[in-house]
Amino acid sequence: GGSAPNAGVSDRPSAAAEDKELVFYSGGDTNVQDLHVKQIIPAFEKATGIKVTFTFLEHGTGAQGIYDRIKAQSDAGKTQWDIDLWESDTGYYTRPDNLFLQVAEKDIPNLAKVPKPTLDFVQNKAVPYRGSSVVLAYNSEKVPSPPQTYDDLLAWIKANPGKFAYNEPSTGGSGDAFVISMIYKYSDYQKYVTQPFSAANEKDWDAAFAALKALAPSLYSKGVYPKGNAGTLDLLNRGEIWMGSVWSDQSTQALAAGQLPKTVKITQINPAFNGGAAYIGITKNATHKQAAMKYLNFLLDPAQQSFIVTGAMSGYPGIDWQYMPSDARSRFSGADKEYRLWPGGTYGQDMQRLWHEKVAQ
Amino acid sequence: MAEVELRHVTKGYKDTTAVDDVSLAIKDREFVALLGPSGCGKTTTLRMLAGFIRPDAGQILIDGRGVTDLPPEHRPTAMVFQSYALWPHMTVADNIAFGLRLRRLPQAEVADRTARMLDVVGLPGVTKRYPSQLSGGQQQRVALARALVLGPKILLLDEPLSNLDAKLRVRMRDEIRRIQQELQITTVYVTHDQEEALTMADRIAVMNRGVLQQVGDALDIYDRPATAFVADFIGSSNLLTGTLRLAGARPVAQVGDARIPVEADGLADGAAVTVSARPEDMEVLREAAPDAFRLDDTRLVNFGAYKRLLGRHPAFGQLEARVPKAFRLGDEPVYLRFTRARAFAGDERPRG
Amino acid sequence: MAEVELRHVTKGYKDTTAVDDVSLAIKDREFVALLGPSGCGKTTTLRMLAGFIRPDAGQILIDGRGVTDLPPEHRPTAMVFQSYALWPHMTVADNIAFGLRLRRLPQAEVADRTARMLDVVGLPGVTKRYPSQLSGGQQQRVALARALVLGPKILLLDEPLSNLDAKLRVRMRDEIRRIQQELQITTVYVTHDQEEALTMADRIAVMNRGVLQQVGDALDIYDRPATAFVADFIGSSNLLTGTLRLAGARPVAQVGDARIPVEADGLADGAAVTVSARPEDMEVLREAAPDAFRLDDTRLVNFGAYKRLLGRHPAFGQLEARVPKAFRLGDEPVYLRFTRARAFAGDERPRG
Amino acid sequence: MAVVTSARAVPRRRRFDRSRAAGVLLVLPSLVYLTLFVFIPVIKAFATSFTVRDRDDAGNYTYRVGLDNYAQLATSDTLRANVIFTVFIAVTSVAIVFVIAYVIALALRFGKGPTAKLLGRIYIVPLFIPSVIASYAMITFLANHGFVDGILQAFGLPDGAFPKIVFDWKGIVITQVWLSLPFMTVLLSSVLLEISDSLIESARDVGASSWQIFRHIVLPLSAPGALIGVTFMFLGVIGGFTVPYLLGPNAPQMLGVSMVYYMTNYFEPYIASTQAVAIFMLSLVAAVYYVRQQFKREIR
Amino acid sequence: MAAQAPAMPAIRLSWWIDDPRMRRMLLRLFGGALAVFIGIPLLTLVLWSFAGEWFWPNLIPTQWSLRWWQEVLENPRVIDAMVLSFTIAPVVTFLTAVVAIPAGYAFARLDVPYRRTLLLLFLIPNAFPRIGLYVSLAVLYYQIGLIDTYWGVVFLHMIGTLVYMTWITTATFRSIDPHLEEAARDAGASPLRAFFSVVLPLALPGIIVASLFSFLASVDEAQGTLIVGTPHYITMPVLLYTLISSFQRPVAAVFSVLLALPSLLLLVVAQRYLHSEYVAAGLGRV
Ligand SMILES: Nc1ncnc2c1ncn2[C@@H]1O[C@H](COP(=O)(O)OP(=O)(O)OP(=O)(O)O)[C@@H](O)[C@H]1O
Ligand SMILES: Nc1ncnc2c1ncn2[C@@H]1O[C@H](COP(=O)(O)OP(=O)(O)OP(=O)(O)O)[C@@H](O)[C@H]1O
Ligand SMILES: [Mg+2]
Ligand SMILES: [Mg+2]
Repeated sequence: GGSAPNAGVSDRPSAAAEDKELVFYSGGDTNVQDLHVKQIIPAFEKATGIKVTFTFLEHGTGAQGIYDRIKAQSDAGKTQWDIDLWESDTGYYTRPDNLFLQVAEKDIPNLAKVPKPTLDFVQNKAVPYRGSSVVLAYNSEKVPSPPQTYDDLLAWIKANPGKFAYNEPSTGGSGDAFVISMIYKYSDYQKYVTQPFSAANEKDWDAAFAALKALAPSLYSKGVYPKGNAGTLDLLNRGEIWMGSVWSDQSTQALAAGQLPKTVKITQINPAFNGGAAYIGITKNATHKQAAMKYLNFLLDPAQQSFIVTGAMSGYPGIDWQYMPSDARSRFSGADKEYRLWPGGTYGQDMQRLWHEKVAQ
Repeated sequence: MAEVELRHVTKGYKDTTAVDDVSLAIKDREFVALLGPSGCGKTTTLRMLAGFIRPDAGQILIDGRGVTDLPPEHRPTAMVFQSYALWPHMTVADNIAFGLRLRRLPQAEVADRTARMLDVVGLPGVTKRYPSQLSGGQQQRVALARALVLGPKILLLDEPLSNLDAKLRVRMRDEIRRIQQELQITTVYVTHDQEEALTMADRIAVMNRGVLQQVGDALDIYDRPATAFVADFIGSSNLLTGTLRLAGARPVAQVGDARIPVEADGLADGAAVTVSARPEDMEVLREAAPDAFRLDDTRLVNFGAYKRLLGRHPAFGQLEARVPKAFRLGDEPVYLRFTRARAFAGDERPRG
Repeated sequence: MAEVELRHVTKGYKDTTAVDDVSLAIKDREFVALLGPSGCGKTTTLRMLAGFIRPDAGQILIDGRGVTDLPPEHRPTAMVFQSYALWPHMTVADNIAFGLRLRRLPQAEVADRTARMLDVVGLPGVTKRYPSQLSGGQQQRVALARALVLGPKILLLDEPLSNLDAKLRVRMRDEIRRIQQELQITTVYVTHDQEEALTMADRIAVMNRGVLQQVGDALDIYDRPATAFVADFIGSSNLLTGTLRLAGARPVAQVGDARIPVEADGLADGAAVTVSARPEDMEVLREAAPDAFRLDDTRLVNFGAYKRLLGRHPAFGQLEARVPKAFRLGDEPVYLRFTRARAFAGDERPRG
Repeated sequence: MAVVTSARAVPRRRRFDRSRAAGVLLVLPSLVYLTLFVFIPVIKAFATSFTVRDRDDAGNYTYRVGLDNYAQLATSDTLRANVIFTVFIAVTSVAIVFVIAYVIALALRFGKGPTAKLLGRIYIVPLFIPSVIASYAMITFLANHGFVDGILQAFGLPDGAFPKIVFDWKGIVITQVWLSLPFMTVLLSSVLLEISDSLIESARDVGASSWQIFRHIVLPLSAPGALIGVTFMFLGVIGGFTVPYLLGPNAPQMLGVSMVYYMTNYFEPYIASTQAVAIFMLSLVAAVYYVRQQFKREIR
Repeated sequence: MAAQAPAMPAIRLSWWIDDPRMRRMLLRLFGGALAVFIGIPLLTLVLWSFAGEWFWPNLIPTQWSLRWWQEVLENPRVIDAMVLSFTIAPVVTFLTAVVAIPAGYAFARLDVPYRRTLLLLFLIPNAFPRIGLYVSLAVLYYQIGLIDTYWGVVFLHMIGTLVYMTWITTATFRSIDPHLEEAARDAGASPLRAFFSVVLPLALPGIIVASLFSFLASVDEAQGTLIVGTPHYITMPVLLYTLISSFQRPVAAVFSVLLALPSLLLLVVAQRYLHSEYVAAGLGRV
């Protein structure tokens, strides 16, 4: 079990004593689990003596459930919540329910190494600790010179009908990225990364969706959008398409495991697809706030960050590349280390719904 | 071993009164047949005796003790079902021993009593078989053994022979009667087969539409039916409707133009009556006579041991007379005389 | 309208020979009853006539033409099933009209013939009802109408009355016979009820264990049974086993110490025989006489119109005699004389 | 008998009915369970469907009670397309399953040979395969450049000529057919078993051919039972998620998928509940039919 | 008969149905097609589970390997999920039986008031879309503390199994001659004893089939478990969802085979109970 909101625990303030334990819920692909379970947590426990209770949610499953669970404790007026750390989709941290603690450098010194925009992006309510971006994967036998820009890409798609796919945005971020690039083509990028949500911005999207709709006949199977990030990889694997938008980490791993033919190569366009940092948030009334902050600080340490880049994860660091050891820095070629941001949250929900209404067929 | 009494017992279902104010006292060791057409309430009555159905009104007494509210497992009755209701997942021995085992009798006694019972019903050596491996008659015997092994005070049987073929039915009749005599057990036997009732029972209770029509021994019922229904249902009868005339020396029934001398106890002059005369109470004459009625369209039906003469009379419609096997129809006309006829109140033909 | 012939027809199943070398010729317009105990092969025979089962050996001819290989839909036969087999989703009219519609007859003719057929079976005015809304007897009539509407040459009936209650069964017998006479249709009627066979059929074919025992009219079968089985199966018989003695003036059967005068055609002296005597062929005497045998443990069983006297004889075992209703048992001993007895080859008691 | 005796004149008192009391007692646990885990959530969903959430320009929410969700369901082209698509898929897959299952059931009822025996063994297999696996197997099997495509191309089918099945309504239908086959066959078999031989033989006797027997006797007689199966499967398909999610097209979506998207992706639980209620209403038509059939049988 | 005997039926278009040889051949074709349709998709899964490398357009894997099997079997999550699935299913089945059998008995034998209304209510779990129900239920679960608990998952699984079991047992009890039970009462058995000694053994085949269905439904359930069971109660199909959506086809294939195996084993064991009379009885004859 271990699920019931810990009603029986006394109301003592969490900062008063040294925390001896930490409750950490995480979600994502199995590689995320491996990172925490096999690398970071053992090292952290050794370094601090804090016992981490780690709970993993399979890819995208039950995130809403965990969110609701935290919210239920908030609604019930509980002062000690049973989840300290939560790693999930970015949008949850900035929801109006206000369930996450705003972090600062004084609590987590290593935050200084984190690029400012990625923190601003979530109003400091979560800490970015690794990243990945969406990239272009292509069949190098069929495509000798991949497109360099988004416009190049669009031209290539039109010139090679049926050979490109991006997945349904609701089912995976790599599909989102292709759509978001189109939105950024018709709407100012800065509005999304520097200003709070405004419904007015969505007015710009009509043109983007119209363009996407117009593109459909040139896409795979005249407008079939595979399900999930894996769907695009699957089509690449079966030789159904020659090019698709995919996650950098996922495709790198698949190549390493022999699940994609060696002919598949990866590249990034300029300006880059958006990517994203993966965030971990501390719940507002976490029982073990201190331990949670310690864990995040530990995680942002360049030594730990190296695992993310060089290990099976194939991810980008959460801290600026400049703080990274040189072997990590050389893991990716210059171009595909970059990404743009996307605020997600309400924008994300609306984008996905509108895409379904205006583009899907 | 026990007396049974039904007192004003009534049981209704949504749209019918299945058993309507039935009172009946059964003496110790008596074999009573409940006889009546389909749907007349026989089974309902029997099941109230067994305790499967609670009467809406009235009492049931066994040996003078009220048992109306007792569930079946606490009544000293044992029932044999029409479909035998042997438990198909138990062997013959287990079927019979089930009730004994419930009473936690010692293993040896259970085996002993089971074997003895199988002897009584004439079925040794099938103990290990399952009911499905037995013939209908054998199953019936096992059902009987199962009912009797607990030494009930009252044995209840619901058309126990109706699933057997004709020959076997006759044989089992004797068998059941023999066992009943041997064990001297008070028995209520439900049947719609009059021959069964007539040949087996000490007394017969005839029912129709939930109402007890008459209770009596075979002779009573056959020769002195209390109602037109009984007269028609038991054996066959020529039934005519007319008006009673008490003016003459003997009562007569006026049917159309014809007058038939009848027995008519307690009926008033001019009453509408149903006249009943059995085929064997019709005398066949080869020539005209007073009181004799001429038949047209005559034909003979062979019943093996005897024949039946059928013919039409303008006033009475179809008439039947029983005639000897040797009887032949010639070209001469044939006349019938009523040697014995009974009149019942009401001129509606009885319906089953 | 047609003659039917079975020639050495045989049909076996895995472990039984259901029909064993049966030959039978049925004349035009004849009403033949196939009579026999359960499992004797009646249904199998009838279904071979209808075409539902193919014989393993032998031929079936209708009007001299071999039909052995014809499927039922191409035979001029019509069958009435024991369970009626009315199509529950069709109205009475549709049930009857179905076969006509298959033949694409004009609407008006279909309606006309349907209505006429319902008249014939005495059921007008129920055309719109569904089978479930009819009583058993009415359903049986509809089944009959459905079979007859196509004008079959041969009508086959498989125990058509066995699901009806006793009274109705008797009424429907007459009805079926009347219709058969009216339409003059060759009819084969399967039954295990001897009374049905005796009263309805022109000729009766008695079967046992797949073998045809005897074919003849009711009198033949009843009075001159060909085998001990027939003697036992039709009516009741006192059956005794003994040895035939032809030394005296009349043949006698030696049963234990006793000698019984018998009819014994074509049997040799010293042959093991079964002696059969009907209860009505037993004379009851109040005093000892030569040829009369004293009965012990006598009792009377009431059959309504008559009684049966039962008693034991040291040599013969249980004996039965038919006695008049008025017969009473007193304290004096009772003696029985065989007035007519028949001897059959073989001293095994016949089994159904 | 019309005669009312004095004993009967006393009004019949219904004695306390043990059978009724026992009946209530035995049904109670399941009723309690259903109330807690089904009825209350269903009522909650109804309530949610009447909650309307408004959002201002800055993304803040306000809530009120109203029928707007239903209005949106009725007016949104996407949602309407989804409803039509859902019904289309349900009707199509039920129809196809019905035909195939009927053939199997007929073979099981009337066939004797080894083929009938084989059919009897294989049709049941999908019952034992979880739907996630079945869907997944179908993807690998039927996808373009999948197993079947590969085989056909080996036999000379040009690349790209293989029809789009996965990510299309066809994929959903085929997989639903695969999954529902055992259920429907089992149901139809039992219905056919109830048709007695003599009903069929009597039809042969009046001259009906096999086809005519099927058309006029077997089919109508099996209709009430078969329709129960049809209703049941219809309900199952209409509310399903796994198969349409994994194999369906991007748009239109089946309502089950759409509902999950509204719930988890678009953060619109109110619309999602409204959809659930709408499906429920749609199912209710079928359910009421089912119940009526049941009661008709009961009366018979 | 007054009227002339009508002509034999007209020539039929459907002659081929009447021709036994043709009918047999068509049936064989149909049987073959069905075997392929049902069997081959499962077979491709088995192929995938052993595929070291299998890229388009090869018809069979170019490299065979057991490494996916190894990977899956070494993965504790898989073992956990498997154990969970196959422990939850019997519990669900047992609890369902405990609740449904009395109800089925009551519906079949006793005079339950408002029987029709109740039967109608029993339909709601099937008429209300499951997803909607699960989501609604999840909210309730948070309030009563059943979210992410073992019993929460069990109770959720019971939504699907209870109705089925009730129907099948109702029909099964109906098919048992009530006189058998009465005969037991008559022999002195209490109602309870009569039920356990006579009714239950005779109803066993039907109950076994219903239990089998419950078991399979529980093993199959993914969507609801995903909502109320995460993160601690990940059953096999839930895990499979995950694997399918994270591009691990051979892993997913191995996993599918693993998940399907016990069920298929069950199929073999249960064959003799799978008479359609029992199976469909629940729906056809309630
Ligand atoms: N459970 C019941 N519900 C409603 N009506 C019933 C019930 N049981 C019996 N009846 C009705 O009560 C009447 C008497 O039925 P009962 O079974 O006692 O007749 P029966 O004389 O045994 O007939 P049968 O010879 O056909 O067995 C019938 O009209 C029957 O339809
Ligand atoms: N399909 C079958 N398979 C195996 N044996 C059969 C089959 N049909 C009939 N039999 C056997 O053939 C014999 C004759 O059966 P049939 O049905 O013809 O008897 P019947 O005289 O009509 O009996 P009943 O009066 O019981 O209807 C019986 O022993 C029966 O068990
Ligand atoms: Mg009865
Ligand atoms: Mg027969």
